[in-house]
Amino acid sequence: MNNKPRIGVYVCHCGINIAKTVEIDPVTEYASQLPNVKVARNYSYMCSDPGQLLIREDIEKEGLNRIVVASCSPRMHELTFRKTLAEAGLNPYFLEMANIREQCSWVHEDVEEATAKARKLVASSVAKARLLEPLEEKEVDVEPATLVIGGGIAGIQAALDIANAGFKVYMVEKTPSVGGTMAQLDKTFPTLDCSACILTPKMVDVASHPNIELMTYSQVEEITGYVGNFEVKVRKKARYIDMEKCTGCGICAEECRLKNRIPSEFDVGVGKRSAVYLPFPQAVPAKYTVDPERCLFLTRGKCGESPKCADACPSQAFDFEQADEMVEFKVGAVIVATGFDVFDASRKPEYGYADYDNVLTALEMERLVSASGPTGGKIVLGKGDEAYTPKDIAFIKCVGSRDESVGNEYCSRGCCMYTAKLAHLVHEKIPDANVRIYYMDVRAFGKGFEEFYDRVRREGVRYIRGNPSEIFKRGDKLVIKVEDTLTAKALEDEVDLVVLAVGLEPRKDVREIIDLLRLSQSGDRFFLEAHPKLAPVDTATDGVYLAGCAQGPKDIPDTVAQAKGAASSALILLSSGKVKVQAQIAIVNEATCRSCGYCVEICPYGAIEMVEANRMGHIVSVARVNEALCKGCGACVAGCFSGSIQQKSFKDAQILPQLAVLGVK
Amino acid sequence: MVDLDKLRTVAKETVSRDDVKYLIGWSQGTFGYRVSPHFVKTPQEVDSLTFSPLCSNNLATYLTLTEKLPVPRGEEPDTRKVALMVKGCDSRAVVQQLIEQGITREQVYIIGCPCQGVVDLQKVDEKLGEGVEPAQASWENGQISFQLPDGKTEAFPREDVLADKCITCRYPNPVLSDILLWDEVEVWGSDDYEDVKELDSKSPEEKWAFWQDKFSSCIRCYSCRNVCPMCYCEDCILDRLNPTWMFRSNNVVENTAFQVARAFHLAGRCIECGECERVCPVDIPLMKINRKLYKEVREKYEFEPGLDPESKPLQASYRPDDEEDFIL
Amino acid sequence: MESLKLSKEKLGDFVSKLTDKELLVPQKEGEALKFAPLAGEDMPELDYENTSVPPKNAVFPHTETMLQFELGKMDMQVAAGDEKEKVLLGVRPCDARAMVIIDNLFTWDVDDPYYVDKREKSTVVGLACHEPCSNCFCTSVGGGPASTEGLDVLLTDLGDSYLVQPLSEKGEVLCQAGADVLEKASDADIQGAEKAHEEAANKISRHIDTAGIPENLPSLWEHELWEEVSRSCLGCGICTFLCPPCHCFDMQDEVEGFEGRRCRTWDSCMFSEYTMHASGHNPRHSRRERTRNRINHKYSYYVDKFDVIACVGCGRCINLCPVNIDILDILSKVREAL
Amino acid sequence: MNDKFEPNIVAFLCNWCSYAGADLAGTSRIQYPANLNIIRVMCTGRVNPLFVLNAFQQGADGVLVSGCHPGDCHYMEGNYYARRRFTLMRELLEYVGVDPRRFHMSWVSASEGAKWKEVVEEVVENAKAVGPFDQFRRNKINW
Repeated sequence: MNNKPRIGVYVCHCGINIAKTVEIDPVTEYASQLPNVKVARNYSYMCSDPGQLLIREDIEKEGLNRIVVASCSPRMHELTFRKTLAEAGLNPYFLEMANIREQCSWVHEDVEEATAKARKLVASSVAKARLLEPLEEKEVDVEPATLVIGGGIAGIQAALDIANAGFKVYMVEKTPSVGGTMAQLDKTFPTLDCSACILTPKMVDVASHPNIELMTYSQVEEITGYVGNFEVKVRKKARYIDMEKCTGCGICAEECRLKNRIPSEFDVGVGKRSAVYLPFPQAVPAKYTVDPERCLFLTRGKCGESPKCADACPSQAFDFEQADEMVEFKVGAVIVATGFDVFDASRKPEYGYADYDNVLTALEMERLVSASGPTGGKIVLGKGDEAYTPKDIAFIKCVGSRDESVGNEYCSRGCCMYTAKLAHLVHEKIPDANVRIYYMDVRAFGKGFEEFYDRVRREGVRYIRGNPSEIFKRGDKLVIKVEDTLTAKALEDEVDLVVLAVGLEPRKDVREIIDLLRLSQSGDRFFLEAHPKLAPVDTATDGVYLAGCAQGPKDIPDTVAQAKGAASSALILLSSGKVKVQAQIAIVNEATCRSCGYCVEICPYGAIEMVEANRMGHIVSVARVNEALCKGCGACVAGCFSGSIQQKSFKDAQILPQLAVLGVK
Repeated sequence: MVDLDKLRTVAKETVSRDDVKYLIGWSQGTFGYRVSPHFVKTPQEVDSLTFSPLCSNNLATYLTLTEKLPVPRGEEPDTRKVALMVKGCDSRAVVQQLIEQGITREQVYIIGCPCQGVVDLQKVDEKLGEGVEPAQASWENGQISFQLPDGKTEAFPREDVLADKCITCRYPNPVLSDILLWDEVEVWGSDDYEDVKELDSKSPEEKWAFWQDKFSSCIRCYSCRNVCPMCYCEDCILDRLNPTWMFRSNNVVENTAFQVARAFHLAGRCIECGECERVCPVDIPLMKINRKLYKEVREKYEFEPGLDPESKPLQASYRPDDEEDFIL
Repeated sequence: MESLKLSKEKLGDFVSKLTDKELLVPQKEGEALKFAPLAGEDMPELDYENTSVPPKNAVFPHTETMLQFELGKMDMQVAAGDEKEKVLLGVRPCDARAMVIIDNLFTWDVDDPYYVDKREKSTVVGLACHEPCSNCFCTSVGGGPASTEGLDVLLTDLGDSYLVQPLSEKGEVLCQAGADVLEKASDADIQGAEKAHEEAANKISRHIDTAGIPENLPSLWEHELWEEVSRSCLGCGICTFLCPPCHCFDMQDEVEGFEGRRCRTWDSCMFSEYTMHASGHNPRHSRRERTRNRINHKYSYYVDKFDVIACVGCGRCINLCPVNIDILDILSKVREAL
Repeated sequence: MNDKFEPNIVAFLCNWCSYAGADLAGTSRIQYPANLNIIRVMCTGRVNPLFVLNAFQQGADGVLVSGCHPGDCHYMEGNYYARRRFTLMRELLEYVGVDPRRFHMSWVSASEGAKWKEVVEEVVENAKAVGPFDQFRRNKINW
């Protein structure tokens, strides 16, 4: 094939939009004189069917192999004309556009100036067009399966939606049971539904769904590959119990020598468990797990004569020899639903959380009021004979939220309403309680929120605007020092119980996920979505979606909505079965690559890796672009000192001639 | 203190190792105060190794300059280590090469030579003239003493004959080494970039005139690039014809572009060894331009290259709050 | 031709007589001393050892246009023949000899119009060395501090004046132009100059016996000395660019926008891309082969072809090599190996 | 300087923000000087700082690089790399005597058509004030 460029230049009048300020004929005539230009024409509307036909006919008759269209912005019609080229059997990337409308005729009034500029823009496009290369638009198959990381309500909802649509889901949950934070809640605001009642059926669905493979007490170790083709490695941690045999009867936990001596994670320390445990009664799967860090037999190699749990197990499910199991599988999409951590209240020492037993976090309070909690839902403090029911109860809001001093400038969105809910529950359980809430602002923005807030106030909960400065003990009471900012009065409020409305924070182990998927974080350190408005569940890594509080604090309805969004995004990918790969991507000349690795560091998508190459018998390391991951930004190109990495259609060799033409006076 | 016996003993032991290909050090040159890079393959060759205020050459450049010759079919490439003698500045070049994966740590055995500064041969020439017979120099109590061919000795205060880069040197001791030949020396230098600031304070016209005068004499011999331990592209884009970034034509415009491009590629990478300026046959003050970027990088990004092998390259990293005063 | 004398005081007057020609004299450009056109009223300064850049630039410019073209068009304009007459004043005899050596190449099979034009229009006024540099070895390669080869006029410093010896027709013409300020030289002047020439020759301290080298050098093709002497080479162009007889050039098309020129620029056999093939293969794949070629070319191939060593012993490559690669050291190693 | 002098400006614009912003200026019919010609790249991260040198050599009197505001990069980080690279290139150019009024960088988002006009005006005014940059031009007279 003769590769010598034969260029056609098509100057568009765009009615009078261009023709009014740019003299079309001289520009066309000028274009016809440019090197390698075989045909130069103009037409009233190049984008119209007759306009496009003109191009197609010329390609055929004149043997054109490069097309320059001087018209509107390529952001407007680049795809249109690429299609035109393709229809004429020409590679669509043999198109170059000169923007003589938005960036010329519409912004200049002087005909002479605008015409001169149009000439230059056309010449610049011709200079580039001479050097264009055909590009391939590749498609890759999508593995029809999804990995959901995290088994809270976000992960559960996303998994169920995808599974119900008929696609395989692998759900990986770090703890022994799905359920997440929602399982720990007593009631949900503003409707006061029982949290467990609405959640547990979904938990069971996840475990029993034929399309869902649930891996609890498991961890994702490695994700490689790219959209449509991720290779996942999961570590199923040893439970030391045969999942097949365990019936969940609980005899082992009863027998454990450490029974009621280990703080329960589920009850956030308010309750205790054994070394072999079920996190909570409704846990799914309802299988016991041996805590390898606590179990006497596992840590010391000895537990009395022999482990009582194993001896007692009616189904002989114990296996202390069990090892972690590695599972590998392929998925097309990944949903990250890893949730959040609650703010560690001891980071606000002025509130005395670490010092006083009767300063609780809201989540601890949640377990205290929960019917399934350690006190059976009774709000009692102290132990045994010293147990008492608090009467004066204060809530402090925005603990760890909207607080620059702890690095969290954001609002945690849920605290206002869960505080109202807890206040309501306290009132319900201790009718004569004096409940006050110290607040900065009340944000009751959701459906039914303002109504609920009103209801709670009507129930007698006092809202006092002020940010307590200190909490200290005076006798049996806790004293809250605070200024009521509405009355400008300094108060010392004596109470029996302080509940800190702690905010939501990114998980402490967030780094693990970032490293797995090369996700970015926004300023608040939660995962960064691809676009805050138009792509709120997508990430910069194609095929990876966000759901729930991993992306930022949200309440249950918002979490579920986002999970459904993420599921829908994944389903679009899975059901289309194919994914298009960017054509204008980076490519490495391995022969000149200097192995410095700058491109690898620079690439925001982890699309470049160093690989070994043989250079005349020597093993050298060179950069290689994963075509499916590259988004074609070109940041690596400008960072490559040896010019060994180039972006297709934006090569140095294609841009420099443009510069040369634009420089001509 | 410099201990040549120790140097030669260590060199002997090193080249005797099975995992060492050869050692690169310095030896007496063929005339005057010249010193040559010396490649030692056998223990018999170590006796001519030396270390003195004349050892300007940054030998780290040979780690990447030495060609990887085609390996004959059926043979394995020689992957043994190269042993390298380094001054403080040279060691920073090695570190920067490690950062940029130009070499791997296993490929190099670093013999550290704490250094009290090397001379500027032009300053020496002015004082002693360029002799024909080979002559030597040494550090003596804050002075540099020259053993002249006629048997006489002349000593000068260090600051009179030291290279400029050594007067302001803040890293006279190797920042990374496998073995240190003698005790570390006390750091004497500090650098406030007065020379850079002085030029910076001039008007654009004055600066342009200053550099045009310098760049007009450039003969494009590329010795500045080739000697630079950080310029290790096998195929420099400034040599390349497709695309053509720079013309080969020798004129002040092209020379300016070449020198600016070269300096830019060294931003955040130049370790101030001063070799480019030393080798320039037409005495272009290249360090003055490199040091400008060094200063900016240090002030703006609190970054110094060639100190920590684990650090991220400056031009392959950013901070969201990098300064941007000039951006509209 | 009759010897003349020019008082140093009248050097300026002499120069002012040559206004019809471009006058190139040693001048500082940046920090480098090189031959450059003398500006306006400036006085030539001839008290120097030698220029760091040799005057070959005047006849074989670092960059010169050969033809101009427009992309996509077939007509080209050849650029040659419009050279101005010029006078090079104060050229050292070694550098002048080098021009004669290069003449061989540029007039060998066909006359190179670009070179020949410049050469013919140049009058070379030499200045005999009386203080040779420490690394000069001109006397070992067929030259000397007062060699007249390639010169149209030779000046010899006599203290207050120069002895002016016209050596060619061009030289005569020049002396006639300046006849007003020149006087007749006495025998004492001529003897004084001869003595100075002899003294200068005796001051040269570095020597090499080249006998047998040209014929036998190629027999050392695979000798290990090449690796030894090239290991520290940086592959830069100092030794060749600053070598008066080195004359390699590259041809480049320089395109700007849609217009361009074909030009030739100095090239160096020490550059890695010098012998690079379009395929990427390089027959001289390391500095060993390149160094071997440089020495062989100067001391063997050129002798074979033109019967003269392509080295004038100016010592620039020795003085300016950043890593002390010393051609005399290489040649003595060659001698040992032979 | 010379009032008649019309500088020649080359601008590199990222596709997603500044190029779109310039398009918006067009659709809003905002008028600005015609001295500036745009080269579209996908991201300012693609703009090799050596392009600036080349632009001057090829005849530009001024150069502009414009991209998304920090944090808005379509590719997340490209403009951060560009910012660092051009900060250094600008310092370097200024140091060798290129008047800083010849090189500019701007953040113009897709919604800032009006800002784009202001940027163009400022860049053109600046280049006008310094005058033609023939000193750094590959000069055909040299041929």
